Amino acid sequence: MNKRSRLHLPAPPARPGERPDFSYVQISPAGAVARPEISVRARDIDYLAHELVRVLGDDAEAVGPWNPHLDPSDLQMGLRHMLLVRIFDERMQRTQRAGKISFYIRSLGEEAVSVAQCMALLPGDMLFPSYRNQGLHITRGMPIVDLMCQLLSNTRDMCKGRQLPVMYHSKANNIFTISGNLATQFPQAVGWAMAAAIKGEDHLAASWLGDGSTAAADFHHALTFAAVYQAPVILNVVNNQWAISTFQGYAGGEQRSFAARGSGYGVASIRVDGNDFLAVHAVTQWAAARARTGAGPTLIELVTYRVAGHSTSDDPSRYRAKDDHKFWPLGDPIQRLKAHLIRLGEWSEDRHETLIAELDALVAKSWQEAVTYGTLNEGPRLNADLMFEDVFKEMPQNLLRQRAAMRLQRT
Amino acid sequence: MNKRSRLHLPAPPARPGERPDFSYVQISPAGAVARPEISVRARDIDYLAHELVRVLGDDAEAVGPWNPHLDPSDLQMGLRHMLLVRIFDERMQRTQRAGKISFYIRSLGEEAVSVAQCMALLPGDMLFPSYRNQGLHITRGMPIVDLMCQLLSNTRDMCKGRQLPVMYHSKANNIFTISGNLATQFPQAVGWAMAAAIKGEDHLAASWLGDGSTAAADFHHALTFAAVYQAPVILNVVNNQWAISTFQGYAGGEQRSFAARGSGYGVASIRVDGNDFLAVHAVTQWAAARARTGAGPTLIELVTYRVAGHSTSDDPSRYRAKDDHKFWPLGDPIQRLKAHLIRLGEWSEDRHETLIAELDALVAKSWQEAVTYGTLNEGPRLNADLMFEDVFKEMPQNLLRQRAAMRLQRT
Amino acid sequence: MAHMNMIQALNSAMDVMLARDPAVVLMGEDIGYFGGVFRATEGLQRKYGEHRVLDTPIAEGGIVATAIGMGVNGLRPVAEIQFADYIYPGIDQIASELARLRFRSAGDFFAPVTIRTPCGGGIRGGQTHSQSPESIFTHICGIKVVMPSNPYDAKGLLIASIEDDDPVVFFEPKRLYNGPFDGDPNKPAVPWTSHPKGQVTEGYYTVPLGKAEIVRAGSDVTIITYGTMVFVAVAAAAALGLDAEIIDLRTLVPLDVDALCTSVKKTGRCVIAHEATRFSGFGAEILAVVQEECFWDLEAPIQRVAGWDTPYPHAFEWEYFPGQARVSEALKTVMEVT
Amino acid sequence: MAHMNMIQALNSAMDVMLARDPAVVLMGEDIGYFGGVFRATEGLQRKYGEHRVLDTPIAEGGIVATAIGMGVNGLRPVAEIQFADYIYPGIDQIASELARLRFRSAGDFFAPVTIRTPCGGGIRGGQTHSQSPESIFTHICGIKVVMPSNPYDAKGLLIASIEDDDPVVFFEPKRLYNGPFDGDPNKPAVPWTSHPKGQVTEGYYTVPLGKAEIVRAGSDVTIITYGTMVFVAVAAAAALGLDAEIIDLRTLVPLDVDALCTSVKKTGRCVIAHEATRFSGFGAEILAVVQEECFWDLEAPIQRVAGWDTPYPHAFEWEYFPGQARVSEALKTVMEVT
Ligand SMILES: Cc1ncc(C[n+]2csc(CCOP(=O)(O)OP(=O)(O)O)c2C)c(N)n1
Ligand SMILES: Cc1ncc(C[n+]2csc(CCOP(=O)(O)OP(=O)(O)O)c2C)c(N)n1
Ligand SMILES: [Mg+2]
Ligand SMILES: [Mg+2]
Repeated sequence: MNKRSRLHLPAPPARPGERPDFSYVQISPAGAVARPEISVRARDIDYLAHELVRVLGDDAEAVGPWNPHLDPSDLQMGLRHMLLVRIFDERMQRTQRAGKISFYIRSLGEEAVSVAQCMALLPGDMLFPSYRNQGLHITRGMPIVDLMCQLLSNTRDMCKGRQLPVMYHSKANNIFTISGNLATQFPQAVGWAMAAAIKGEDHLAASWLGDGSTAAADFHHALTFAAVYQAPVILNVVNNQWAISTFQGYAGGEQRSFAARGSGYGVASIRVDGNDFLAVHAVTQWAAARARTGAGPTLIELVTYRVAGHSTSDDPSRYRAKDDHKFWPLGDPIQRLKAHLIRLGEWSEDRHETLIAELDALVAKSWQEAVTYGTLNEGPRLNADLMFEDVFKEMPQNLLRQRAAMRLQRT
Repeated sequence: MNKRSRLHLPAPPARPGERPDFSYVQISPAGAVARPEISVRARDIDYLAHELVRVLGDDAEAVGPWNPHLDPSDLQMGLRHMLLVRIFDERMQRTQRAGKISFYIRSLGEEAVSVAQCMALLPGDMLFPSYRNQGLHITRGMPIVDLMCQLLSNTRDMCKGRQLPVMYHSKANNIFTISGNLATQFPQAVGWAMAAAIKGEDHLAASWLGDGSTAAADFHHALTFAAVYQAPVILNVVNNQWAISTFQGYAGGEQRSFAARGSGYGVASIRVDGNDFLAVHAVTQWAAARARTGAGPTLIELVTYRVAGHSTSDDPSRYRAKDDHKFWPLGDPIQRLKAHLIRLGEWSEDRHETLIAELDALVAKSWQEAVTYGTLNEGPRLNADLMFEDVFKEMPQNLLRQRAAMRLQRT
Repeated sequence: MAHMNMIQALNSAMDVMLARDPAVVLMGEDIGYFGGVFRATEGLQRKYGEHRVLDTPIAEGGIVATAIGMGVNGLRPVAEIQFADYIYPGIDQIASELARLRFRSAGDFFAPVTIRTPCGGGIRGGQTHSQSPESIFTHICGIKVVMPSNPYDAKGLLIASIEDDDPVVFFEPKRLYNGPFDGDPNKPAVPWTSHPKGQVTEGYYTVPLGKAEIVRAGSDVTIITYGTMVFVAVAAAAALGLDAEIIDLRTLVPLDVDALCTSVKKTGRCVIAHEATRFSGFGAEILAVVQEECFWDLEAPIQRVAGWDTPYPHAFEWEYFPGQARVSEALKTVMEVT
Repeated sequence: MAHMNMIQALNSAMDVMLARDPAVVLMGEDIGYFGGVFRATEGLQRKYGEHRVLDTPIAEGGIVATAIGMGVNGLRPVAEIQFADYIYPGIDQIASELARLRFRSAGDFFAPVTIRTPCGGGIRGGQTHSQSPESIFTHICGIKVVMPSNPYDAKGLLIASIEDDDPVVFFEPKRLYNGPFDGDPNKPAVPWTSHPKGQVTEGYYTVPLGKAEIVRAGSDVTIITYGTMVFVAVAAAAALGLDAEIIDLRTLVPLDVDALCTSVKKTGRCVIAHEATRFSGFGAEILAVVQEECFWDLEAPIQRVAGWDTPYPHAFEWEYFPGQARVSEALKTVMEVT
């Protein structure tokens, strides 16, 4: 081993103490990217995988062919959902720090992804989220208190105490159960969509995973099966630039966009400004229309930034520059939508403050209610017997016996 | 399920009784595809993943920028290797039918892939083959009798009776052990190449898998790791249009070329006429030069046709048109190289016949020798004790005991 | 009733279920137009359409994952893994997802997927076409594990598996596809036509999951086995003239503990036989359970007969296979003690 | 000698080996610049360079596969799987390739890969950060399986694993990273500084693979265990005032059968304890071996104490964990018989 290594090792935009260099992010001007017909063949739109669909310019004006021309009321709704996600996240982060929940994951800076995408879909569409898509639950109207009960593993926990915090689900809202194992949901969504197609139903499936998770085998399986069967599915890569401590170059993002992966499989693929509520909504609507008209699957790469640490177990100051998000060239999704609404004359600083206060109060009140159903260490607790249920539909003999043994042990 | 299914299901070029329609194969004229510098960036050569590099035209002339300008002696050597592969294959197929070996896999119609690629590489380059790359062993000079001993699981079997026929390896020739599990060798080759880079050595790794195998997770892992670390590796997809009974559309080939997959990951990718010895040699040389100069990995899609059944266990007449290969638009690699050599004045029908007779004799003689070392059912046999060796480097207690028990059982 | 070999019985099970339940779909490599490399799905695509009997890409992980998605969306997928040796690329989706959906979602989501896969050796398949990895799946809670030993059970168990709302991994001992096999490769092959379990009801019926079968009642010793080894055990006991009680587990999870213990309590002696490698094979769990439940009734240590702890070698298949000689040896050992 | 917790001991093992052998490379998710989510590789990239301590993509299958290729090309890779729960995507490359290379190539190729992975619960990780899948790997012939219970052994066993030319899956009970743990979460945490096994030689040494350790000699009963359960067993036996012989397996494959049998032949009673789910857990194999070898010496049925056959639930971690109460129960049961 006397010779010099030639192995290429991707380098991140900045390490602690360095000034972040985000010049690697290819940015198209707002309004600059053409919008093809929804019936277009995947192979004819490679450019969409390399350019960056943007609607909101620096002047907060909505421009270009991808402008979804949403009603101001929808924009206000979107703003509200994003703000609620952010306020909820902040509060839960503090709650974890105070030792009242065991774990939390914020989506700070990425709120537009879940909220705008969810708003562009129909309630019957099935969502297969990752752990950073709390915006989907909030947009689909899940009460905050229900989410908190999951975080507390308390007596009203929808998971009956079985899952780590943030691993929500909602059958009523068509949101699938979240897995701790990365990427597994991606090909499951494709299978769900295949079933919809087999049954001749109009619903589509949508799934989300992170830039780091694209390296997982399931990403490949999802794309292969989606392409082969032209499944009505929207596969979203949330490129927030970081896995845990490794930046997107370690998932291959240095060489090519993640959207380009999809093109390679013959899946229509779009790279979009993930912090631009309007652009995210527009591309999702386009993809949904494709899926519903039988034009096949779409991969969307949402370019955004993980402003938060990976989770409450993480300390990003160990591996990246502090305040690096301030250098992020695509801004903040909430600020951008707010500025746009103000420019439209449909919003104001005052209304914004009022809304924040309202949502703060909602979150605070929800927490007060949630803890009455029990907390991690105090108050009412779920019965531990529940641990033996739902392993199988009917409890087999070994579990019956073990449950009995556990009951004895507790008495 | 009263509505109509909308699931897309790929359809093959022909089912039994139909006339094959190969119009889906995109073919560029010989000499038409530009040859970029080896230092080119992957992202700048997407065209190479969609066009088809060809050197030998219908008139058997070598044309265009990819012409490798090989010496006639090299061409003759290539022809000899390809013929030997074909004759060996035919003989072994008959041997299996006669019940003398348990299984066989031919590479009929695909001989140029292994032979031309192997000739374009250096002996120190490490090869990670699939089961249809017997041409690599033959080109690297492995005696036919050694291959036959493996097929017979006899006393000179390099695998000591442990592997199914055709699962050869050769440490001396730098050819890795073949696995029955598809695609596993692809990311292993990348790891080997990463190690070469870490050690600062010049060798590269090359690996092969089929169109069907591209769906396996390991294909994705190979591309991801190759792209991230810019490993000196050549990843070859032998697109012979069929897996077992499913055609390449079931691996996603309907939507996009397999080479396009590589482009999506930012790996330089070339689609080449796999039945054109010169073109195959040229693109392999190009990829090898890239790897050796630190320009990174290359994916090569070799477009060819599986003229043979999948294996001796297969009956292709159940799922595809008989004699479909006669309609295959890219001809036969041996005929094409032969015609080229004749056109160059470096070969003749007579020399061809003589060579065939010589190789026939070589194969026949090798078989006569091989069976003296034992056959599946008669003659000398390996000691069954060998089954317990090489599970671990040193035999642990449980295996020592089990070996003793087996010895007792036999006595 | 009709004569069926095990392939025909499995085919009939899928045929019956495709006809009865529009939610049933089949999927797997080469299972569609071609009818499967072992022909288990022959004719079913023609009969039920390309949309009910799907060819798939060669990606076992993708097959299981999409089957899960389809199951969650109301279908009842029956996925074939071409050889059990190739189930490993799908094991994450099986262990981390399929087996866990119901639990982690508190019953809100589940996927009634059946995974069929041929296992076992004796067909000169070498180390990658002969494995019996069932023990691994028995350790993953949340999955049922089945392995039939004859056409009648195969059909009834497969129908029961497809109808079951829990995921099932269904192992098919491929050496038994064409006939019962007593472990002696030199004897002429016996077809299922000559065996009572080769008589199969043509329509719908089930063999319940979780119930072992007493293949032969007896009082000298209990042999607990499943799959290919059932016939080897029968032959070995007969050759020794033992009045053995032979139990075919049929379902490994949930395990029919009562059947095993009732028998061992009666006979006081026990031999366990399977084809999979011995170390941490399913025999270990069976032995553990029997020891725990029947310790005071045991008159001799329980013996295990299994494949050696090596890969299945192409050239030494019959030295590897736990044939009659090894079962006899174990039987003699437990009987010697008085 | 220095005080080290288990993370520091593992770090020291890798440090020593990186320095001694230029062929040693580390690889895994977040192990490079960041030093690993449990900080086991902290400082090593800075010390040995980015080319010896590699961050990788999040693809466990790709990590194992490329480690194999590197191993075949003369390196000695130590790959980290971030949590044992995430080893499944890599299991095909482990079972079908890593474990088989030497065998199928008749010794011509092999890959001396060590796979380190944190396992076990007790850290509120929920069902996907708490699993103990070791039993699965013990069934795959061709891999060695190791699980240390303290810093001293962890370092010596890891060095031995890295030096071993066979592949090793090295499980690290993460609940023991910071201190011994007797199963009572309500007691104040104990650091390794106060434990003799927290005294670790700074330089090179090995603890041989395949050798169990008698943690406590005794004559009443043998407790066979490994990993987190070692300390639970010690505490439970002490609380009952039993003169128990407690064996820490340390290596599961190859299993130190002699050590187990010598002890059980002496004590005549045996309890087996592990954290993994009981059904087809490694306890089954241990029980089977002890029963086979020591049947005539047993004065009571062997008892198993293990995790329940359910996923590890977030809210019921301590009801799930096989703590002192369950070990005591088993001890009482085997001791009751006279
Ligand atoms: C199969 C698997 N491997 C590793 C992990 C550990 N892990 C959890 S999150 C994470 C990083 C994921 O990054 P990315 O996909 O970019 O998502 P993000 O957190 O940025 O939203 C890792 C490595 C896991 N959960 N599952
Ligand atoms: C993981 C795995 N799944 C399934 C198989 C069974 N199988 C063997 S070859 C084959 C088809 C492979 O087709 P392709 O990759 O196109 O290679 P070709 O035979 O055409 O050279 C299949 C499905 C296998 N060997 N390994
Ligand atoms: Mg990310
Ligand atoms: Mg093919």
